[in-house]
Amino acid sequence: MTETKRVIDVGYLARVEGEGSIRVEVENGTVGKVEFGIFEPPRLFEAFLRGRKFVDAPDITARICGICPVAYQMSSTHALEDALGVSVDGQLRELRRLLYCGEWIESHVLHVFMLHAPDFLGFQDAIQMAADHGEVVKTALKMKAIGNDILEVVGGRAVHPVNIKVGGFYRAPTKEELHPLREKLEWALAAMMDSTKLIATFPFPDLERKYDFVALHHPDEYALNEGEILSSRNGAISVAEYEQNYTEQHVERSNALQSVNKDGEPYLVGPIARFNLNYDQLSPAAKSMAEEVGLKPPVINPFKSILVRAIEIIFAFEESIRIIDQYEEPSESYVPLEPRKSSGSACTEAPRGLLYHRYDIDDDGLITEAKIVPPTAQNQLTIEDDLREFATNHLHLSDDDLTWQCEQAVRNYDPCISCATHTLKVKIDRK
Amino acid sequence: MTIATKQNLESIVGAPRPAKILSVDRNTDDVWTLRLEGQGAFGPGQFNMLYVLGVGEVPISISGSPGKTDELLHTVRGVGGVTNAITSLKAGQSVGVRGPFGTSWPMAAAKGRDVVIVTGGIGLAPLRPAIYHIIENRADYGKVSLLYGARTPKEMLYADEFDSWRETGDIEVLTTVDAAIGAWDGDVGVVTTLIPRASADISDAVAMICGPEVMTRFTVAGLAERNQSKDNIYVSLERNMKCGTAHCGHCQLGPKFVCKDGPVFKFTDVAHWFEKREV
Amino acid sequence: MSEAAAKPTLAVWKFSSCDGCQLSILDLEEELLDIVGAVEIAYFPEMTRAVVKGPYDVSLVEGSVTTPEEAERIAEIRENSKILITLGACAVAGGIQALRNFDGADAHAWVPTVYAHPEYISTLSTSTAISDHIDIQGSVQGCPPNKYHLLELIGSLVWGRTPNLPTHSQCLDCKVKGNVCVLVAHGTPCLGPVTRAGCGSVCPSYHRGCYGCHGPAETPNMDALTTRWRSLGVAEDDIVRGRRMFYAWDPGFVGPGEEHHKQPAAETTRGQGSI
Amino acid sequence: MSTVMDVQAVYTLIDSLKSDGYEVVGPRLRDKALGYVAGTNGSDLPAGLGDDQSPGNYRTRDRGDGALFGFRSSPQSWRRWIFPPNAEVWSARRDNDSFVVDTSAPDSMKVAVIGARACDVAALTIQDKVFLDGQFQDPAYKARRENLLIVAVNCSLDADSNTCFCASMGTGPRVQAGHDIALTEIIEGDKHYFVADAQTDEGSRILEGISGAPAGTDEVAAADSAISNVADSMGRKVDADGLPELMNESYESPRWTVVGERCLSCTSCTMVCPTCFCTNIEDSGDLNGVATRTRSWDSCFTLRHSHIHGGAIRNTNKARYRQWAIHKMGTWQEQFGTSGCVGCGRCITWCPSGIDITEEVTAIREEA
Ligand SMILES: Cc1cc2nc3c(=O)[nH]c(=O)nc-3n(C[C@H](O)[C@H](O)[C@H](O)COP(=O)(O)OP(=O)(O)OC[C@H]3O[C@@H](n4cnc5c(N)ncnc54)[C@H](O)[C@@H]3O)c2cc1C
Ligand code: SF4
Ligand code: SF4
Ligand code: SF4
Repeated sequence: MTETKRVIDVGYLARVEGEGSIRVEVENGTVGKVEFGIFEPPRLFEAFLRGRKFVDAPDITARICGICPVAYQMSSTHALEDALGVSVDGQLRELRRLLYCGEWIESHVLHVFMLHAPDFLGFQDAIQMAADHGEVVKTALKMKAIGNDILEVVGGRAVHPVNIKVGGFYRAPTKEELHPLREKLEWALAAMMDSTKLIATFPFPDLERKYDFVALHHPDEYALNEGEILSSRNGAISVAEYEQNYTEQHVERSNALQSVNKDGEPYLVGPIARFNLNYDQLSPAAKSMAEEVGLKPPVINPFKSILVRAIEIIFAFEESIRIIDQYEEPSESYVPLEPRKSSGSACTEAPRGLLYHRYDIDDDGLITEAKIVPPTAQNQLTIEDDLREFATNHLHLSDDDLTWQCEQAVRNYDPCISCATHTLKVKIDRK
Repeated sequence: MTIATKQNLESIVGAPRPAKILSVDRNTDDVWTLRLEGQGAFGPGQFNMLYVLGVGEVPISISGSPGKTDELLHTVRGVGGVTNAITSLKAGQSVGVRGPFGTSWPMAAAKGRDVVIVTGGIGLAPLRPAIYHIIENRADYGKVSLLYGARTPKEMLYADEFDSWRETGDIEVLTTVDAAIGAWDGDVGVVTTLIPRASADISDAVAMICGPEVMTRFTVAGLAERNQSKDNIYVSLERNMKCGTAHCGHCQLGPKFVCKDGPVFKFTDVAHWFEKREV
Repeated sequence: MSEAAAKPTLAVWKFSSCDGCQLSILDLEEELLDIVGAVEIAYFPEMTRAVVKGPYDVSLVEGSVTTPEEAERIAEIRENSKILITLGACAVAGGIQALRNFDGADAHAWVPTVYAHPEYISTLSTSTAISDHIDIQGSVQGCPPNKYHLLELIGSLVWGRTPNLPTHSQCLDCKVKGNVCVLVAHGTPCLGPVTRAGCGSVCPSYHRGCYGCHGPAETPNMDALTTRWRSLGVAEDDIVRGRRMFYAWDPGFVGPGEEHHKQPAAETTRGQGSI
Repeated sequence: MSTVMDVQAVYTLIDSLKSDGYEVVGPRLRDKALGYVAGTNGSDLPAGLGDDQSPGNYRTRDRGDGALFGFRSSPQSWRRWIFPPNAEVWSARRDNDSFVVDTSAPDSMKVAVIGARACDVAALTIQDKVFLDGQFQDPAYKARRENLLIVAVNCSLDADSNTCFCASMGTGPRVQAGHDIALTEIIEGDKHYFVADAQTDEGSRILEGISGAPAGTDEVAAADSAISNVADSMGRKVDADGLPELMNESYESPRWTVVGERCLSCTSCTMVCPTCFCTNIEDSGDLNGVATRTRSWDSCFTLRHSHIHGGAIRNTNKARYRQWAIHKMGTWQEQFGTSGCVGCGRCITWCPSGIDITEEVTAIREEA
């Protein structure tokens, strides 16, 4: 075969959030340039946050991403509370975990069943899949709705919740409002156990990689909102040290800002990193299901992220039930805050991984500087490396199959390109 | 003439009754007449609420003869969501009907007197039952003049009936258009310019007016110039209507509910409100 | 709804935005299968990799125009669509990113504050509504839009009627819901009186003032509300910031004495029925 | 004949209404206001709480006297239980070339309102005129109305009225007609009791089951004087003399321009008003071929209220405020033989702009 040049080009990557593309160039049988391109236009959030009141940050940053607004609201509130030296405890802290579980459920179920499962089963989309697997899709939609129910009760609505306030909540939900969720969650937990068994039977393409896993780690719980930043290679650091250890590069070679660890290497954030680093803290049913389907840390095949997400969905259902069961209405819905010149940062675990926010504010509570590093930006180099290695090992596939599987490999990360505020259209020279 | 009897009240307040469309005729580019199964007695000037499944319901005057109760005519101009849906219905389909609602033209009070009818555009539809009534009871009325204005000759409603109204009906039909497009050698100008030419004795005639509010205002003034007493003027008015039963509140004009106190009013009963803006 | 007719084709397009409007379609969990039964999803990359070639009966457009490429792309989509409806605050009014449009803000000056190599960035100095660039047939308001309004829109297309979308003020729905007015009873500044209803009066239900995420109501009286906010003790800067959120660039949210400095949003985005 | 009851007996009254199958709607502290909520127990009553109201402002306060009904107009009236803000009227399905309608029978839940004020009961009798006494009867309203029981409370505790002005509208502070039971709450030193009167057979039947002594002349006199004291000291008032005529002639008043600049057209006044009856009717259809008609509260402050093809008739805030005020205080009289305003003061308190209809009427009278 006298193959010269083959180009896998996915101009508009489907079933991801935001606008992205893939380009893999193969020349004389070897993989050359690999680009996970992002052409989401810049929206300049960090610029227009300047001069806004700190209390507006959760509402404004939520608009970075309609898929995981709670992640932005959580990271921004925690960062500002860090700046003002306040910590939000007790039931308010539990409510925040509950809210986050709602987002994990909604986002993970959407990704696992609607966006990713069709790849494994060979369908263009979940609607096609529904023709053969009607019950699976219907069950998934019902589970997703429960995530949204949590967001609506605790946050006011599913997309861009309104109830999140720096210092707590505008209004704490009543027990009567939370209680009806419980029965649905019980159903969903059982349903997700069954669905996980099904997902475990999916054909997972071969790929094994050595990653630096990075996730929050908390001594007492599966970390969502708080903890140290733990790296499988470099150990733990505090959130305050994030910017010294992880840096963003704006390089022309790539299409976007990309994060690297202190060794200048790519790293991986998200479900697999969390699972590998915090496995012991998973809830009982989540852990036993992981065992049942033979999933144990370290997971190094990125295609298994779908199964890890399934386990995290089980965790989120269980955790939600736990929180609702112990819930008592707090006497105050927030901790009052007085602005002063200060600076603070926070990381939380967005469904797609670590989300870093840092703010400087002045004595009037006006934001003077903001920095946001979303998970998709951090995973970008890793995604390209996955693609390179995967393509190298699978050159025997037809163009169509290779294209589809490259897409699938990118979807392993559930890349949320809208999130990647740092990623943008770059002028690239092509030969 | 109030037609709503106790037996049919329930159905008027409640859900529309499906009525089969017997035929659909196109009158002009955007006006169509639907012939429906009969609904029973009604008074000239009354209206029905017409409903298209899943689309909406609007007030539409009855445009057929009150003497013919086996069929129900509605002439509709497609101007928006619901009326466009109505005009695209076909024979054999059904349209929902509630009614008839509202007051009628003063056919009894006009007995033995001259009648002058002034109208424009689609406003002729609610007056056609009055014209039919006059023709069918011609001996009851004196001289009858119909003064009708349309924007263009093409938009003139029921033009094919004018000759028979003139000949068999002994009705004076005077027409005018705003713009003489096409083969038109008739009058050009607003409808009020026809008033001086009417052969009915305006000073003592009963006047029936239906058209846009500005037209009605000018007509009332034009008739007054011919020494007509405002007591003899009747107007049909238009307001937003949602229920037809004076419950939704939308059709108020001062103290009047246009759906039940109107649409046909003795002009002096509404003059106070009618003469002001944004009421 | 004529069963015999072919299903209308629906395309969903994204411009500068957060994806939340599209997600609101996927959030119609109970109705999603009915929707795909009633319309043919011809282009909706967030949901499917399958693509049906245009022209499309209906295009739903999310996001604002912030790059030269986007300005070109929207014109092509217009060519390819019989009915084009804009979804959400970004598409309707430029979104939060329209804060760059105001005097003193300069997107080109902002870029270096965010990016190390501004020379790689291509962006416009304004974020503008879709209707500033092309004609549209209607819009669904909100940041995010109410998912049931999207359902109503799709339903109205299928039945051939004008969608029932509110244009009145938030207060009507807030009172219907039985909320206690936070402005009157708590002294909390609320944009509800000038904001379009449709979200379900979410904020007052959670004891906070409406922040205007459904855009201006049909006849917003910003001057009168500003007077009231002053009497509640809200500082002038905060009053300005209060209206400069997701509909900052909508003429309906321009404050007393202010005027639009750059290209205004087109009138077509507001009004009765709006389809 | 009047009976005297203590606080405990009021609680018992509520329990007995419940065991008679009534859904009890009563006042309760919720969202920092004293409003009517369904599912009331005796312990939910806002003992010792009162309120302060002024144009555009409402705050609760501690009275320190344990009064159960020591508050004035609630944020909204309880009309929603008789006239719901959103209701499906019917649904329909295609049937070949026609359609079939499914009209669900009007629901007829038994509702008892406890703590209803004279103004709101007067407002109910006005709504009866709108929905029952005209040419057409509203069957849904009728069904709910027939199943309504009212335990009214005369206003006897607060002398200054804040925003209400029932005395000048002739509707209160003593409840006049339309109720089943009337209570008057009296607090004198450490004495705290209620004088109860039944107005209907159902009211008598219910009172008979509650322990209470026949009221003595002192107690009846205390109740009467407390009520008339409230009436006499009600600060706010509207000069009702020749009011409809004044309003009918007021179209050109320059005052409408002044108030039109303050009005937000937010609809709040119409939503909280206990006599407003406008509704919007919406037809829609879902993706399964089911068409529905819903009826929901509407307001003359919306554009669609006066929309006819080509645009709204009342486009300006000025015209809409004028329509509302002239209707309430003027044209209503010709329509229904009564004023459209009962003087509850809600539109004053709950107007975000703090527009005060009594002040507007006074200004119009002065300018006339
Ligand atoms: C008593 C009466 C008799 C009428 N008779 C006829 C007739 O015989 N033929 C005819 O073609 N038209 C008649 N009309 C006008 C007709 O009702 C309107 O053209 C129609 O309501 C427009 O509805 P739409 O949905 O097509 O338009 P849109 O402009 O989309 O209207 C939206 C909604 O507003 C309301 N609305 C709009 N215009 C009017 C209006 N003029 N009057 C009342 N409500 C309105 C309706 O509820 C309508 O659904 C009559 C109106 C009244 C009040
Ligand atoms: S809380 Fe806001 S939206 Fe609700 S009634 Fe009050 S002012 Fe209007
Ligand atoms: S109340 Fe206002 S800000 Fe809040 S969700 Fe609704 S429209 Fe948006
Ligand atoms: S009078 Fe007040 S409450 Fe009524 S619409 Fe105007 S601003 Fe709103």
